Amino acid sequence: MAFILLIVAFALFYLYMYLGKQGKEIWVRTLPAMAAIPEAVGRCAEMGRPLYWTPGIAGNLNDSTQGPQVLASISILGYIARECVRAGVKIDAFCPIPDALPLVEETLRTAYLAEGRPEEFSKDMITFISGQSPYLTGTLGYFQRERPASTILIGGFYYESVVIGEAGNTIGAFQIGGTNNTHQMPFLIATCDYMLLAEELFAAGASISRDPDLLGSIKGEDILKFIFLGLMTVGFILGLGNVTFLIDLLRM
Amino acid sequence: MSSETIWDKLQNIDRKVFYWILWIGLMIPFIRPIGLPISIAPSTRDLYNGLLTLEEGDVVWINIAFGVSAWIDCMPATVACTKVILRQGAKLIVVGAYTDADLSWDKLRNSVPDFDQLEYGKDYVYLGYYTGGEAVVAQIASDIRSVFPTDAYGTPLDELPLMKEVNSVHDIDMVLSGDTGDWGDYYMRQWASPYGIPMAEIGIAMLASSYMPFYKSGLLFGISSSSRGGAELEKLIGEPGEATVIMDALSVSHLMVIAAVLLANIGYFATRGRRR
Amino acid sequence: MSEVYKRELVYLVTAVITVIMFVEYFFLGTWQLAETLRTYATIIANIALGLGAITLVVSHAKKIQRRAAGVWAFSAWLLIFLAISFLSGLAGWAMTGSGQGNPMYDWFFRYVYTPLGQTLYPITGFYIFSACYRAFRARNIDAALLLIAGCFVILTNAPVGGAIWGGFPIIGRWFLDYGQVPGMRTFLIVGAFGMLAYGFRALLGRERGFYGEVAGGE
Amino acid sequence: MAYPTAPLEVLGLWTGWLLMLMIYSYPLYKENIVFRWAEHTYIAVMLAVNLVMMVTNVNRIAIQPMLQGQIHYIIPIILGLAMYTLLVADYRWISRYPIAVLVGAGFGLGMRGVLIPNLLDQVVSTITPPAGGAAMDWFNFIYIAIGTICAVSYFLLTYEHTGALRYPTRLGRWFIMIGLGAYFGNTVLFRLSMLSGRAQFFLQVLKIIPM
Repeated sequence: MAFILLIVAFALFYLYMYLGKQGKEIWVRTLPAMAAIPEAVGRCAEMGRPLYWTPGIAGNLNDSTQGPQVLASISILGYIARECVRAGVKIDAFCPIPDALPLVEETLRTAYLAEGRPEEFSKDMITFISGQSPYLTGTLGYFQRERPASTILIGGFYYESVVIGEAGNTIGAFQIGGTNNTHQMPFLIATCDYMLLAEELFAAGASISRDPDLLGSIKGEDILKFIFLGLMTVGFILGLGNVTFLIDLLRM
Repeated sequence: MSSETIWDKLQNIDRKVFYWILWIGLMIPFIRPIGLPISIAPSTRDLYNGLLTLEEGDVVWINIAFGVSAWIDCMPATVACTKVILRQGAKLIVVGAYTDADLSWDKLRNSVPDFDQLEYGKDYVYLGYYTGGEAVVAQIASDIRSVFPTDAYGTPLDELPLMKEVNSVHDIDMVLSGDTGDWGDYYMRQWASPYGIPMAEIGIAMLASSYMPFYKSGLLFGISSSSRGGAELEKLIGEPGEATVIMDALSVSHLMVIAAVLLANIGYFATRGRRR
Repeated sequence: MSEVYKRELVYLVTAVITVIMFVEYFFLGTWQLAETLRTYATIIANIALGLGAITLVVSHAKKIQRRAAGVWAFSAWLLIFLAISFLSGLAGWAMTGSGQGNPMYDWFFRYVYTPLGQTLYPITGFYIFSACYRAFRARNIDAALLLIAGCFVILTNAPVGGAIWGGFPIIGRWFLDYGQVPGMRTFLIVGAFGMLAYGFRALLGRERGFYGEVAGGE
Repeated sequence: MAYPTAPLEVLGLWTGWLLMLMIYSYPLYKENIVFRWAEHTYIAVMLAVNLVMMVTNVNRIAIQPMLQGQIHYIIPIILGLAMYTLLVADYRWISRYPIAVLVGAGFGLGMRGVLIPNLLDQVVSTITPPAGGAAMDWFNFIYIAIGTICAVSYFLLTYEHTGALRYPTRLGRWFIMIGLGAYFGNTVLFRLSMLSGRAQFFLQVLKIIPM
């Protein structure tokens, strides 16, 4: 059944990506967290302070749960970086994952290049600190010394989320959070002004690109959701009557 | 600013005030213990009862997947479980998934006096630190020696009487995983689910929450949650220990949290009308 | 041609490895090739740490060179201490084969590294306390529900809750065992959808944001 | 555990105690010179420990097998070293290859890993009726099923939450909030239990309470 599910999912994603390319209009709900990024950058420009970005520290790129979240965060960094270059805002990227360093550097470099200011890019924008707790102390120290006006905490987080979030609040930073790690969502909600919850994290990069190809896959996801909603509704009604054939089918 | 009332001030209390109250408040119960009674959660009781089904000669695998930083949360339950396991006459294999595994093993070894009556290599073995996530857990299931050719002290496994007949997951009768991260998932997916080996979790509170569905579905026979689970186990074996000692501090700190929440809401509602 | 090496072939490598993982899972159970590739990934991720170390050392060396106000002395201390602890660890390992073979490194490990870890992790206790103060305000129905569920669970976990009123643990346990399930389950489901779609885009080479390319070919 | 007597152990105990105070000076006071010193010390020692672990790990899983004849382990070593081309402008692109291996393994394991536990098991669990006939069991079944259906509908991204979707999505948000609230409450236990441990350590070192 898992294999059928994977095939159905891929077929739906492909179908809607294809339809998107053919010109079918796909509307995607605005994600408030993404819409707030220009505000976050603007605030930094106004106050003349840097913007802090981190993808969290939950795992390496080859970690099945955390890796994709880190990548999604780097995708969003591309967008943030271009906004920052346009507004002349300095980005401080704290990347505690060594294997993601080349991607972060490439992303920032490309953003500066795309905005026609490659000479402004510097490797010093990227800070690497090994280990979760030292990364946390490093961030706390940095917050007090540099006082970034906005912080972007999007990616795979563990316990550092609440500490960074609260420390950001202490210095009055405008904060945008996002994670697919259930265990950290409550803290990012509590400490951030805007938040990308679960799936929104993966869809965020596609939603801002307005690329029909990428938007199509989000539409495909929604159709898949409808299928699941249908399965659950029918299964629930059958369950009320103690009929379990759908369960047996799904367990195949 | 002169019109600022006490409620306005409450809304914007400096965080440092909270931190100091909390820090000092946490210390008081250690100096003057209160000793509030604790009830036993069903998942902890099931863990304890599951351990009591062990028979002499059974082999139990304990995975220490928490660092020294989470000792206070996971170690008391691990210690209590180890006492039960050894008293049932079962054999013990301990492994550690964190870089400071050796320190955790020392702590466990020194906290369970029963070890003194037993013989290393014959009744219990410490295999040491390992890394590699889910893939390595799957690997151990099929061949322990490919991951641990020797124990932590460099002795080849074949020279340890206990390990002579233990080659794979089939020779193990129960697994306990103490976790702050994802290792419990790995053991559930690679050991408990495919081989049906009884498994229980000693986790931090959030893991106890996330693993609840697996306990409900029967994949885990029990869960101990945080130091509270440790204190419950200490009560069940009738030997109050480190977890029981900090229960009072937990009561005080949790009460402080509730008080802070109440204060925040009173302040919020008192000023809401005016803000409108 | 260089674009092929620099980009297209890279996406192909990602796609092929992803597909190998699928083939192993759906058709073979275990596959030596897939296991080997996963071991490769672990080794690569390990070696990459050196890159991070270089980045860190260079950035602190620059601070020292610039005599950056208020930080350069700390950067110098960092580099000195890093060198002492790393070299002592390495020497110990080279002589005994154990990670903690050198007495000096062992002392640093036990009495500097370990207590700092034990100190940093619990620091969240402070922050969660103030986060509760701010998050648990019944500003609207959403926040009120968060507050109610949270408070019942808090009073269930602490022995004092049951001492105040026997109903707290009963209701709190319901929240833990059933009340939270729909929310948590939903995150599992939609998070999985998100990862499937994102992974599928990466598999086709259409999700290039993380390779530094601008999504959508703007 | 008794209070240590060996001089090096006593020194270590007090070092840990002082480092704790230095770190906690940040939340209890503000960013200051002693915190900064502890911060830099920690960054250094953690990196050193991780580098030593890296050397021992790479030696154990790659170099030793290679020396014993499994020559193919040279591949990940070369790929790992290829990461360092990031430091050379003209050859930076080579670092993409090792990353492609990491990303492929991550996505492959991630996507295949969610199908059963995150999707199929969750649906099955949602629609499985209770075995017993107790009213509370049925209430929980209905609560979880309706809650999950509404909460999933909240995440529909390409449909406006109006019309037929208006109420399910709003209700879904409430179910999510209850879940997050319970989770938040549970985490309070974990965090405060650890901080209690530190408060205890503070007193133990000062011999106010026994160790």
